[in-house]
Amino acid sequence: MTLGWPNLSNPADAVFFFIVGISVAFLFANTAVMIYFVVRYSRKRNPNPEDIKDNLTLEVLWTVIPTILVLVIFFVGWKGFQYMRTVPPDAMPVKVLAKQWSWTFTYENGKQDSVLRVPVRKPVKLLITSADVLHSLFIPAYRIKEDCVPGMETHLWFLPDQLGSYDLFCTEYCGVAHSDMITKVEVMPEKDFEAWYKGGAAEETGPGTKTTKKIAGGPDGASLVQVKGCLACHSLDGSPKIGPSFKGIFGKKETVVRDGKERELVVDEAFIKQTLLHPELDRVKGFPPIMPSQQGQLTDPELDAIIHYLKSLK
Amino acid sequence: MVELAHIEHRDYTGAKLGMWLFLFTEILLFSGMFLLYSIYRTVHTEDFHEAAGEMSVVLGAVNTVILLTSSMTMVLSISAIKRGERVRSMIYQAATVVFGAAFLVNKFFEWREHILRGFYPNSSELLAMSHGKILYFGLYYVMTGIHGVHVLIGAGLICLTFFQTRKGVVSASDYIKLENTGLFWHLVDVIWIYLFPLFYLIT
Amino acid sequence: METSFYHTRGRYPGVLGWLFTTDHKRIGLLYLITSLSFFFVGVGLGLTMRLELIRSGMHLYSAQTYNALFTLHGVVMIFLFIIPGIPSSLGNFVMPLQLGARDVAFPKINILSWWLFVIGGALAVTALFTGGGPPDTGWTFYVPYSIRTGTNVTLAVFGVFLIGLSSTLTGMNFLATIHRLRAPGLTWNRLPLFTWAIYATSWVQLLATPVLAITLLLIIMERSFGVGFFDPAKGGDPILFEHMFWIYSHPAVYIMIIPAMGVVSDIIPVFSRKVIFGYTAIAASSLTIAFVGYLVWGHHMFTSGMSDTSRVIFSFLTFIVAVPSGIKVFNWIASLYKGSIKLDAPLLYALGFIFLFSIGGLTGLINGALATNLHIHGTYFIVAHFHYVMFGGTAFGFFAGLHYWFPKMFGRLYKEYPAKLAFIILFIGFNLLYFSMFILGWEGMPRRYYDYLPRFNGPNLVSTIGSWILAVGLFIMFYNLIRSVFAGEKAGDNPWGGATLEWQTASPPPTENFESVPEVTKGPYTYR
Amino acid sequence: MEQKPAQHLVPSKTFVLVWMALLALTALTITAAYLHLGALSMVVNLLIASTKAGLVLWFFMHLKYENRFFQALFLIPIATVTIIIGLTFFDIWYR
Ligand code: HEA
Ligand code: HEA
Ligand code: HEC
Ligand code: CUA
Ligand SMILES: [Cu+2]
Repeated sequence: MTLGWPNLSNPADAVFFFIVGISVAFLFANTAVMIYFVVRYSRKRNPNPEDIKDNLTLEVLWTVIPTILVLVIFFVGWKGFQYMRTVPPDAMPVKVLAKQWSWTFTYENGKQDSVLRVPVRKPVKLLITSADVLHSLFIPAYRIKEDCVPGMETHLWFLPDQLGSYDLFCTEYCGVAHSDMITKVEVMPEKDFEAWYKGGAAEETGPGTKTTKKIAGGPDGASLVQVKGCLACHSLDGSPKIGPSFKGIFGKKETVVRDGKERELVVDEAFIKQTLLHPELDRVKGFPPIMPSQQGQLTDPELDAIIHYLKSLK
Repeated sequence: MVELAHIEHRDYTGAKLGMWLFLFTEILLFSGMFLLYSIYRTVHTEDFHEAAGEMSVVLGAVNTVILLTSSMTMVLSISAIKRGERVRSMIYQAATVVFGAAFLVNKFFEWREHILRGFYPNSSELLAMSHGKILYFGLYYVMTGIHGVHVLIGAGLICLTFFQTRKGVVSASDYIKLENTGLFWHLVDVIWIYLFPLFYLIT
Repeated sequence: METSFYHTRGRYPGVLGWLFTTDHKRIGLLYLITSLSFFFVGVGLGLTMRLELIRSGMHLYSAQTYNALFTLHGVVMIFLFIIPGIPSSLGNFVMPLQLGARDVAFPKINILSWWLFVIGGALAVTALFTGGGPPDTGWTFYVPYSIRTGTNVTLAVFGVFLIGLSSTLTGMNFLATIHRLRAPGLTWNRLPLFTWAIYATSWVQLLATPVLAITLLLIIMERSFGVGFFDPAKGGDPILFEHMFWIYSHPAVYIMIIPAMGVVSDIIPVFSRKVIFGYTAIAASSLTIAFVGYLVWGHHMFTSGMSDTSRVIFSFLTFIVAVPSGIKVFNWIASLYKGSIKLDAPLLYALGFIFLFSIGGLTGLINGALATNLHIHGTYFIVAHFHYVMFGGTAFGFFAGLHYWFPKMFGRLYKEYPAKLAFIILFIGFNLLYFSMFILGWEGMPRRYYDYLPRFNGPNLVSTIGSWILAVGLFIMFYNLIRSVFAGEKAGDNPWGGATLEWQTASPPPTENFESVPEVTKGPYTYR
Repeated sequence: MEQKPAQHLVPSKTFVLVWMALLALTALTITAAYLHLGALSMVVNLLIASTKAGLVLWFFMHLKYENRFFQALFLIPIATVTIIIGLTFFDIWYR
């Protein structure tokens, strides 16, 4: 099931149905009375209107009663909110980095993934930030959402109470691939989670990732391009996405633009390195100038691993 | 076809009401910037204090005095026209414009000095500094800049009323244009009254 | 009888006589034509968007195009249609008549407003074809995206800035008019409720729009000079931008709805032939909404990273603003009691307004409750909410007013049957189109998505089909109206038997509005 | 609707006195800044600035000589600005 509906571990549903109840009652009553009046006092049935101007009791009633009702609604909403904002002390912290247009989840032991893996029935605390523009982390199944703000850390928590795979959306508009900035929450059995958590490199599960040989002992380029979000903009199958495809990239002839002047070059190790660290120097023609610099985001071995991996994509 | 009768209702209070309402919008326009200022100042108090050290209190004070004086000549020009002293009113208006120009010239040299020293938005010197200082200088340029534009507009309007006074369009019996221009000028002055301590005197 | 304002020669002849007119009635019609043209642009865009969204995986055009489309759709609908819609067109035409005035207080500023509006709109449209391509930020222009995107945001934002200036000047003008130019005997408690609504709206226009102006100017400066107010790399705070944007844009939603409420308050008594119930309460609630509307902007930011304390405060204040809206709804319904009701098209649209606005408003409560907001913010639930209040509310109120004052504006009657038929089709299409979005939103479909997961297919299909039905309804309605401008039956001066001043003069009115200054001796809804 | 403005002739001396007061307050605020009053200096500065603004509004902008309506009207933007800045600070303080 993708959307636990209704989801009882979360107060949002209770509040929702409470308000919907009140609203439907009002809407129904108002509409019924309205239709009744229109029919009952139609010009045919009631040719002689009566001027009724005011009624203080009524005015007071329909000021006071809705006021009380909305205060009650406010209060239940607030209570639910308190629950949703009070993080249990034993929650497992996971750092979330949102960037155009991918998610990176970093666990306490430094393990990274582009899918949010959590053990079942253990509260999770998400510490959220963004590398570029605003994003918003939304897990509909758990009724939670919080913006990812650059230069600031926001937080969320939830209790994954059922095994399964749930959607995780970006819900703050962030550019062309906003609607592709989707990943999964994998709620795993405790044991599986532990095995993954303690295991080696990040597992490849994301779409489009193919396993290739690793450099012995070093980081794995194939999973890095997934985890670091390169695949949000670059495909592996030769079709251009937001940026040029990685397929056959090594040795390809490319027209690049520097300071408004075009020139041709052959993609080699040095150029890839330059693009990764200083993409603003040479921009590949025909693409928007949005390739983000990876300076500080990648360690040297990781950089080498990615270059090595790109070389292997024939 | 009926010729349209010349409808001209002159409503003195109405015109003044319109001007005051317009001034309210100016107040809110600036309040947006004061909001930014107050928040960034709260967050970066120390940086703001340090950055304000780059300001010349003398220049700021001179400009304050200039603007205050111009406000007085402005109000005196209205008093004069009410009494029917056309020439005196024109002299006061001209003085106001001159003070306004002096203010702008002074401001120009102040800006120039800062820009030459590398304090301008996005300059590499500025970017190397702390966040608070970047914001301080950003606010400094934007707020005094927009204020300066208002001084310019105000001075332009006074030039206009100056000629209208000469032609007798503005006179003892109809001086609402001059009075409304005066209101605008005073508001610009009021805003500077706040800008001065907020940018110059917080070291 | 005097010649109508259509046939009076002003300072200039022909088209120039319209473009440089200072007659509030001509200006009202200019606004009507321009904002309706923009409405059709926006509607076309909406339709194109729905086509793309008919099912998942559909690719009629690129994601970048879609993003530009919804940005433009939002900007056009909000700034070019719905904000100037009622106040500047109907308000301009009707309000001075209701006051018994010859014109607004500052006729020249009035035409200047229109020019600023048109130039602003033109610049916003120019932004589509120049620079880095159509803006793709959404109508909210959130930073840092709006600063980084290479598209032509600066020009579009400047266009909106001019439109904002136009709106401010109109507000100032109307306030001065209502304060200074009421006919003798027209005391504040004899003012028609539409004029009361325009009065409250004008205050909001006056006091909120400058904040938008400075916010937009700051975007321009940020993009041109990199001052850094909103750039985290320079210490700026993107959330502050959200504050500044919503400080304007929440009051702006009341700029949209209060005039529509005024229209409804004027229509109901006329068609039930009795005095409005709770005149004072309705007039006062307009002012209350305008005032409390200032205090709630933060409810758009419950998930923005704003402090939790603020979220609680803003949620509380949000609920307060629902009460005066409720008071209005209840008084309208009570006004029908023991009336003698004729369900003509204006009343039909007005009652449609009450129903659809109630749905929109009540779902606003779900948005405003903290626990539910965390789930539905940024989803189609919000999209449904605001189409219910803006389209179901304001636009239906606008249609009601258009039918109601049509005879006064053009001196002719539209055909009753197509007007009612159009209403029914519109109503059905509307609910199919937007109710589906509530379901989508609660199920978690995010807004501003070019493409979505297959599990959202069903309601999206219904929604798109609804948009076609709605289109048919709109087409019938406007066909009927446009046809009647030229070929409608001649209407008398007062076809509905209204008691407010605009009905005491000819249809269409002469340039000077009234042959002699009218004296007011009774309330606006006294029919006997 | 009056056709002719009401005449309230204020002696020029009043305006000159106000001007002198404004200059004196400017001097005072600069002095205060050099006294290094710490956190208090912000308050003092703003108080003096507001007094000056008040003087300009009251005398130069003729609010003193207007009727109650104009005087009351002026409170509206002031209240609005207070609300805007005040409510935003609830975010900043508690974030
Ligand atoms: C015409 C415009 C209009 C109007 C009138 C309203 C009216 C209201 N709106 Fe809406 N709103 C928008 C236009 C409007 N809104 C837009 C455009 C957005 C999205 C912007 C964007 O992000 O792009 C939005 C978004 C929005 C949000 C943010 C959601 C989010 O993004 O997370 C919230 C949250 O509180 C909200 C609440 C309300 C409330 C409480 C009202 C209240 O005023 C409603 C009051 C009315 C009623 C309550 C119904 C009538 C009353 C009764 C039938 C009596 C019974 C009543 C009681 C029991 C109280 N709105
Ligand atoms: C008044 C305001 C208003 C109105 C009336 C509408 C009208 C419509 N809107 Fe609106 N919409 C907004 C304001 C409005 N919108 C805003 C502010 C946003 C947010 C933008 C953002 O996120 O930044 C939005 C966003 C928005 C979205 C969400 C986009 C997204 O998040 O991805 C969608 C999706 O379906 C949508 C659809 C529609 C449709 C189908 C219509 C329909 O009304 C269109 C239906 C009508 C027709 C189809 C009629 C066509 C008529 C004819 C063809 C007849 C021709 C007539 C003559 C010749 C006389 N709109
Ligand atoms: C925001 C989208 C985006 C992301 C994320 C992104 N890129 Fe790019 N990339 C681009 C675009 C657009 C271009 C082409 C324009 C340019 O050169 O700047 C590009 C160009 C490149 C090139 C040069 C391609 C060529 O054909 O010469 C390489 C290599 C590259 N990217 C690698 C990466 C790697 C590795 C990552 C992840 C660490 C990554 N990119 C992440 C958008 C992106
Ligand atoms: Cu990231 Cu939308
Ligand atoms: Cu709102």
